[in-house]
Amino acid sequence: MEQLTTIGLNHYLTISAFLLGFGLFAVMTRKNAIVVLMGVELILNAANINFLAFSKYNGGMEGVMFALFVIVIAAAEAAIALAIVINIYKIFKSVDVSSIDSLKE
Amino acid sequence: MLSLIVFLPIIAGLVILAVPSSQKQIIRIVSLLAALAQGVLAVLIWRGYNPSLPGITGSFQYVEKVPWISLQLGGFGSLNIEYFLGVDGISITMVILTALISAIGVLSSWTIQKQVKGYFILYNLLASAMMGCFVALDFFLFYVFWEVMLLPMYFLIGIWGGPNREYAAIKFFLYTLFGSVFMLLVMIGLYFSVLDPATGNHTFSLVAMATQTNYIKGAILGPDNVFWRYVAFIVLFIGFAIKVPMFPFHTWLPDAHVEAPTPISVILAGVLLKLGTYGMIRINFPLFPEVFHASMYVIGIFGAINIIYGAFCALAQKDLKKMVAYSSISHMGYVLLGLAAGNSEGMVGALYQMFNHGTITAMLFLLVGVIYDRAHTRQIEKFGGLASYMPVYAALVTVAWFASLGLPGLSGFISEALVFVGAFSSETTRPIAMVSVLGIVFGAAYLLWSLQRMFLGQRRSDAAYDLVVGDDGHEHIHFHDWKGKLDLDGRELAMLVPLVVITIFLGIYPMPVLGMLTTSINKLVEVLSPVVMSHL
Amino acid sequence: MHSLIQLSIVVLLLPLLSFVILIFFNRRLPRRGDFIGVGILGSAFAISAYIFWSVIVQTYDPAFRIAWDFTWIDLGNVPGVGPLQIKMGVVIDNLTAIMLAMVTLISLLVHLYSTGYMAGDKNYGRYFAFLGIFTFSMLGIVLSDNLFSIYIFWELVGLSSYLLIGFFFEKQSAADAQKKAFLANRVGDIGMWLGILILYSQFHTFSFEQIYANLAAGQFGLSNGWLTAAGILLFMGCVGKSAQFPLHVWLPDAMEGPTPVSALIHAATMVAAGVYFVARIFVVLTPDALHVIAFTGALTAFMAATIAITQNDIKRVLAYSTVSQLGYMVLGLGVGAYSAALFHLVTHAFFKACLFLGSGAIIHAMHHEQDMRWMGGLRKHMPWTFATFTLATLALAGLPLTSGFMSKDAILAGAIGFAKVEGGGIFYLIPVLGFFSAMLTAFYMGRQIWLVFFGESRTHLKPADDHHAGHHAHASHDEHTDEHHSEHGVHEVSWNMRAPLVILATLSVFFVYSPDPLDGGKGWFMKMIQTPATVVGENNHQKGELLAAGVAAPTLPEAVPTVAAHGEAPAAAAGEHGGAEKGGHTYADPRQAEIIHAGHGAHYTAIYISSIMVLLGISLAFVVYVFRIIDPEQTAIAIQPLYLFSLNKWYWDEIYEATFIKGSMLIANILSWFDATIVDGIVNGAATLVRNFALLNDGFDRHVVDGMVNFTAFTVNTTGAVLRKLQTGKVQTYVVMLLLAVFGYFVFYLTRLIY
Amino acid sequence: MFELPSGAEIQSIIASLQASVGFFIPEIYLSLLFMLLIVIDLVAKGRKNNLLAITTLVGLAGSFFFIYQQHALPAGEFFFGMYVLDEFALFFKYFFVLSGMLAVVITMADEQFDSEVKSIGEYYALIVAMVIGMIMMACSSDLLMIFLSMELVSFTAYILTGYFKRNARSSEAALKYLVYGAVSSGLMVYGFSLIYGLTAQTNLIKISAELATHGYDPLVMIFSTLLVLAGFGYKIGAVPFHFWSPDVYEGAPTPITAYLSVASKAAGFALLMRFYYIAVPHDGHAYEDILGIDWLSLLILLSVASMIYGNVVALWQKNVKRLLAYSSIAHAGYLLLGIIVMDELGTQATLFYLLSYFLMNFGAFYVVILIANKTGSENLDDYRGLGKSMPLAGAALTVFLISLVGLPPTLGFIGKLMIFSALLAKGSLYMWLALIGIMTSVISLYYYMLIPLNMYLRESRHHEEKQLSPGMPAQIFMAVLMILTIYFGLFFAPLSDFAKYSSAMFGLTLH
Repeated sequence: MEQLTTIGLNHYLTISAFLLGFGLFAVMTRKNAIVVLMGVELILNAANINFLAFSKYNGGMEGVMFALFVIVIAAAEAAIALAIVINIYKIFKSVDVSSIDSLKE
Repeated sequence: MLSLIVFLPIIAGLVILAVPSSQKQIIRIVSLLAALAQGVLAVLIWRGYNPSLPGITGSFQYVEKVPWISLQLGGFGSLNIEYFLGVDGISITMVILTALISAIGVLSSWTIQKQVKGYFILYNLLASAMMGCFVALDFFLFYVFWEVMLLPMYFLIGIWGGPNREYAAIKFFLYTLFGSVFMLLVMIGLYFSVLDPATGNHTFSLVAMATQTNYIKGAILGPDNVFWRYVAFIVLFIGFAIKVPMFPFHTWLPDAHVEAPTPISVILAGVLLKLGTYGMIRINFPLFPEVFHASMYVIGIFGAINIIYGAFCALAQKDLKKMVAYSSISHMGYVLLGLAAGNSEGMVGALYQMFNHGTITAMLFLLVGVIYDRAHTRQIEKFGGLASYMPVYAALVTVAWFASLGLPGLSGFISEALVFVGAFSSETTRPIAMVSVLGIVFGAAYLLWSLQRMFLGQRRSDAAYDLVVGDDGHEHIHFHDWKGKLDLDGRELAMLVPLVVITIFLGIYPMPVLGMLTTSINKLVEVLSPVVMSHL
Repeated sequence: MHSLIQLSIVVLLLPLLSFVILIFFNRRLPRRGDFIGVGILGSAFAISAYIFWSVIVQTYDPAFRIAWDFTWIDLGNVPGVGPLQIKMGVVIDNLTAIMLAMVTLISLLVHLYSTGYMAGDKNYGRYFAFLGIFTFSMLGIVLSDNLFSIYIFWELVGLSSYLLIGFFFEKQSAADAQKKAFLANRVGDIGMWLGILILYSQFHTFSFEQIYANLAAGQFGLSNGWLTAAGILLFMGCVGKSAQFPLHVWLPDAMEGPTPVSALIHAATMVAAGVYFVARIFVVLTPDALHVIAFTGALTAFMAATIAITQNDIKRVLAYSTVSQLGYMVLGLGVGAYSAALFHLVTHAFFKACLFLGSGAIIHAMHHEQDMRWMGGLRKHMPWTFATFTLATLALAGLPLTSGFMSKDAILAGAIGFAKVEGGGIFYLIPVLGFFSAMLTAFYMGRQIWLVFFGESRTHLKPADDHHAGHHAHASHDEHTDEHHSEHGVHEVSWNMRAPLVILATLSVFFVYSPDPLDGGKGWFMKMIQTPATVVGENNHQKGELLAAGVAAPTLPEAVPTVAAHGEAPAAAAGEHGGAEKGGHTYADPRQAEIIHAGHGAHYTAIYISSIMVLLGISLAFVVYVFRIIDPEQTAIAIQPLYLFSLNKWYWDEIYEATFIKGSMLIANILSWFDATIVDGIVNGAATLVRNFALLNDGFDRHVVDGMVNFTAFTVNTTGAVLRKLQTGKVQTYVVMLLLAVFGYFVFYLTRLIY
Repeated sequence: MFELPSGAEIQSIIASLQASVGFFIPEIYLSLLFMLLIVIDLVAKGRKNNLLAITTLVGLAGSFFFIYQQHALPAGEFFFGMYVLDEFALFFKYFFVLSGMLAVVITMADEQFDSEVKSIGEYYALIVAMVIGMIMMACSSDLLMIFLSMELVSFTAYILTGYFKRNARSSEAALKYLVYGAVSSGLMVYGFSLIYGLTAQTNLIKISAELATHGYDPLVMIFSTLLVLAGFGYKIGAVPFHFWSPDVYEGAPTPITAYLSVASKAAGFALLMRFYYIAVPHDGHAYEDILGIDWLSLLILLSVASMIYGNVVALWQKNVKRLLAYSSIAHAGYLLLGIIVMDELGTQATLFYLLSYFLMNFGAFYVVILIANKTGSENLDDYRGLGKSMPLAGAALTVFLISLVGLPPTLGFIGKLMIFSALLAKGSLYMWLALIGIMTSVISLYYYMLIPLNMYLRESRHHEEKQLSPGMPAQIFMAVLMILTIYFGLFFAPLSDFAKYSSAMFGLTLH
């Protein structure tokens, strides 16, 4: 009972694990490049939650700082990714990652 | 001295590099000069050689030993690689052979018309590498030379070869590399297991490795590490056996020979095959004597298989060159048998057989080349009755063929005889020797048969040449699109006559070669004898 | 170095000189330089005659022996053996001296004869060169003092016979014959070589002297079986060279060579070398080995004789008679009639050479007609030839007053004695076969004489379109071919062919060898050539106590000389029969002594029986061919199978063709297929693997490999394809792979953690 | 809950920052160079003159001076343990700067840029940025720092890969690279977070100390290590984290391919070694199952898989760039062998192998570019007969390939020799690894030889015998690289000594 009422570290970890799962699922299954990138963001955020949770539960600021940087990186990554995706769209007239496979074997 | 004889061809190659590729004649002459100079040096070395010093584990001659690379390797002291050249009775014979064969090879390369420049550069590189292998006394150096040989050979077969040359070339390359890469591991293993008594450092020096007391107990190839010593021996042996080539690793040879241009076949059969057995004598056996003793019987068996199997395969060949190729397999079998005997007679015989096989097979391939140049075919069925029309050629072929089947009075006989004497005298290989004697008959069989089919009797209806009645009323034969002299011309004689002379002279008076060998061989036998090994 | 040695070396080298000169310069010399060959041989003969004189006539000593050797190969100080050298050397004893003279003489005569016979051949000069090298090698065999050099020259005579048999190499049959001869000899040589190796492996020396000394000292390390084996193997050399059963097949075909060559090589000298060799190694032959030898000889003699009676080719008849006579010699050695065998060797050499040269004259006169069926009545046209030929025939048939009678009878006597000593039974087969062959010999020689010289010429009976091939091949004699065969074409041969006949014929008469036409034993020959004491008799094992008992057993190292010395000295003194009894006491080995004794005892029995047999044979010949009481054709039909069996030479050629030749070719083909497919395939495992991964290039496609390798290829190929297919080009698959990898390992690790 | 630091503390922080800056000069310099390039680009309006290239070259060369200065400085960590300076780091600083310069040189030689892109402005700036990123990777000793530097490298790499905007293959490669890279770095970060959770530390040395003292749950540890490995594995391009590399290498502009295949791979290795040598606990016994985590067997798995997969699949390739891509996977395998040994000798061997790989791979790509300039193709079949028409290029390429196979007398052979020596120095333990390495290198001979086979053994389809000359400077540069490959193959002592000197790592408790 107490497990349910008071929020503990495990809850955070579970959430983040779920996020990671969703992210990976999105990356693996979605056809649209944008959605795939969203999946990536989910993965990063799963990591963020971990960091913050751990930082809260065993003290020290490293986790927080890490999370901040991850957020920044994620933003930058999104920028580059979008640029590339747009370029892809220009060339292939589509953002379906599964259809872009001219380079293989 | 040795450095000079090793690097002369490379220098020549650099010179050729500077010559514009249009100047074919100059290029040829440069290489010829280099080869001749090499020959002169070889003779000088031979004159100055003192046959009473044994070598093998020391007292080498013309030694050149300069530290080459010395670098710190973690906790394993310094990696000392030396530029260490020297000759003993075993190597000097091979040095002379190499000089001789490469000179003749250059002569026979005169007919090469395609990309002359590239050809001779590679040829000279090859010549240097071969010579280097025979005089290197540092395993690392030996390995470098050994591998450097492969690439030129690959191109020489691959570019100037016959219709199926790509396959033959890559097959040769893969095979021999497969053999030698394992040598690399053994080399490293030996390095970690051997200490140079002089400096106390680990060393690549083959001389130090040849003394069992220099091995570190507990090291990977130390005297007590039996398993890995056996593995190392076998691996090395296979590496060399591929070059020999020993059944069942021989299949690259017929292809390579059939595809390779004549001079390359000459080099291949004359020198490269010897590298295999030389490697065994210089590295494989003295470094692992006890394993050698355990495996004498097996080696002998393989020798016998080579002899008889090669002879039979030769008997079945339709292509003359292929027949000669298989005959080399058969003859290298004698070398293996002699080595397996492990006594002086056998080993001397083996070494002498290496030398003679070098000269004789060179002769055979040159002769095959002669007829191929004229008829553009090597199918034995395409000839017949040549003796009437090409008497000189026929005469030389007869000499070469009989030399190859070991007729007394020609050098081949003595070596084969000594091999048998040795193999029979050793308890281990006696039964094997009794079987392999059959090789004498079958050797005679395929050679005489081919001789008969090609030279005796009448011209066949489907022969590769037509009969024409010359203006002097006699019948002559005429090869299609062959402008040159019907019988041997000056250049061909210049290549063949020296070999014939050597073959006959050494058949009558072998001591010039044997005299250099015996001391070293006796030393080697001593090194290999179990007595020495007992006190490891 | 003894002066005789020097001389003998000169004799040895002279023919070589002639070879070298002629092979290189014959075209530049007048008459193709035949005079050089003849001249050199003449001087060689002169010198060897001198040697003969000084050895046999002057120093009339059975134990005469001088030797000289030099180090040929020095193997240095061999571990476990000590200093080791291989020596070459020359030995001169009575046998050598006699052989030397005989060989050079016959060779000289043949040279002379050939100047007539081979005149006009396009390779005339080369022919004499070959004769030269043959003579050289033959002399080498005669002079050798060790097994190794004898083996060397053994091979060399093989070579020269190869070259001379194939002298008309344009002729396919000649080419076949020469190959056959060489290979058959090689087979024999293998055995000989192995025998040599057995002896060497024990004593690390090749020299007769030392080997015998060591053997006499009982130092042979291996079992006695090995020793017998050594003897039999060494004898194989003789089987090859002397055309003994089962390797006799090459000799008749060897008649493809020029007839003088047949006379020199394939009748007189080379084929006898086998016998000579066995004589040289006689002392190492164990009783068992000797039995094998004896039976081989007897069988050969009989078989060849039976074949000879039906052959039509004049040379083939002689060839088979040669085989048969060689059989006699071998038989003689086998039964221990040592000197008799060698005696027969010499006498046979002369009369058989005479016969061959005679037949050569006939063939020459008949324009290369060799078939006796188309000859006849030559008596009038060629009186000289007829006379000499007949004389030689009588000698061969072994009629009294001829040399052949004495020698053959001595052998047969020995055979009887041998059979007695060995305790009869199966061993009587040997003399019986011997005597029967004697009869046959008389019969077929009578037949030959009759067919060739008597009756009317049957040249015209010859079917026209026969044997033309035979003619074409003789490029040298094309001028004859168009000439139709008729009697006025036939005329006596010129002097240079006649003289040899006469000389050889004279040498076939008894007084040359012995005062008593009935007993060769009284002659100088049998005195000079005495049976040497064996070094491998039963007493070898108990040599120890023999020595203890103070019995004068041979002692090291000069064992053989001592035996010889105190064995023969009294024998020589005691003339007549002495040899027998005294010899009996002196031979250390009881068996040997007995045999010799019995042999002498059986002397007269042998004479009676053999004379009867010979007379039987001749009369039979008369009955059949002269009085025609029995018609040969009818008989032939009557005993069809036997007749064919003999006519087809007991089918040996067919048998060998079917078994050995076909067999080895089959093996060869199988192996080379095996090589091209399986070995190549298997060993190419790596290459195949690489290949099947690799871009296919035509070279690889064409290369067929067998099923197994194809399987490897297939598996590798598919795996390669699979691995390649992983790279789908779809980035999401990649991600999946990534996760699979991570979680895969994680799960693997988890399981490992749990268990 | 977190109270602000007092003034004194802030003072001390600033002081230590100031102190630390002294260790940071090369990076600062390079950042300035980066900005300078952007400025120049603005000025030059991205016109295609070699001004930028030259500036970059000179600038990078200039950084050698500052890096050289650092030899004087003591090895140690600064910026609060974020960043270390040791011989190991210095080695990679030289390495990356040099490879950056080579990338620039190759770019100058590549004529594809003329056709593909209008302005080349930020290109060089990005290369410099990448150099900075990689240097920081080699120096970072803190999870955060590792993450940041890796991302810096990755982002620039994405952009450079897709630099040919109008080129489909280039863009596709960029996309794949991006997605794959993002995912694996995401996983890595997740792994980091778990490690952080285990130890409450982000500094590698502290982490190892923490783990060593307090122990940990092996399951979590292996999980996090695996995730981290996914990130590193993707950088070094080892099987099974290699899937991006063939496509990216084929699609990217050739100079970038060369650059990635050498430099970013090396950076990955630098990181891998630092992380696994320092952070992951081991009691100096490299080859035992350490405290339940046999991550070593993990690396062995990677290395074997890479060697086999890379070499075997390369046999199928018809495009030379792609072939070299697979070969680079195989070489990652060989490099891992050196790491597995986990001792001074192994490190030395790895570094040496990196050097040799640097030389021969750049050389090979350089020649490929020159050939592509003339023939406009990278397909194996179009190499037919090039031996005649471009003799020097052919010879050089052959030498580089021989070196890649590992045959004497080339640098590649010594590299292999060192690696195998390192393995055998452990006795017979790693013999089988050495055997696999040997066998695969035999296989590799076949596909490497396909190139000379086409150049020399086969006649070109179009039979006109015209000489194609890539121009004198290119010829010379090529020849220099070739001669260096052979020269160092014969006299490799200096390189190897340098590698040995550089094998010292700060805070390393291995030997």
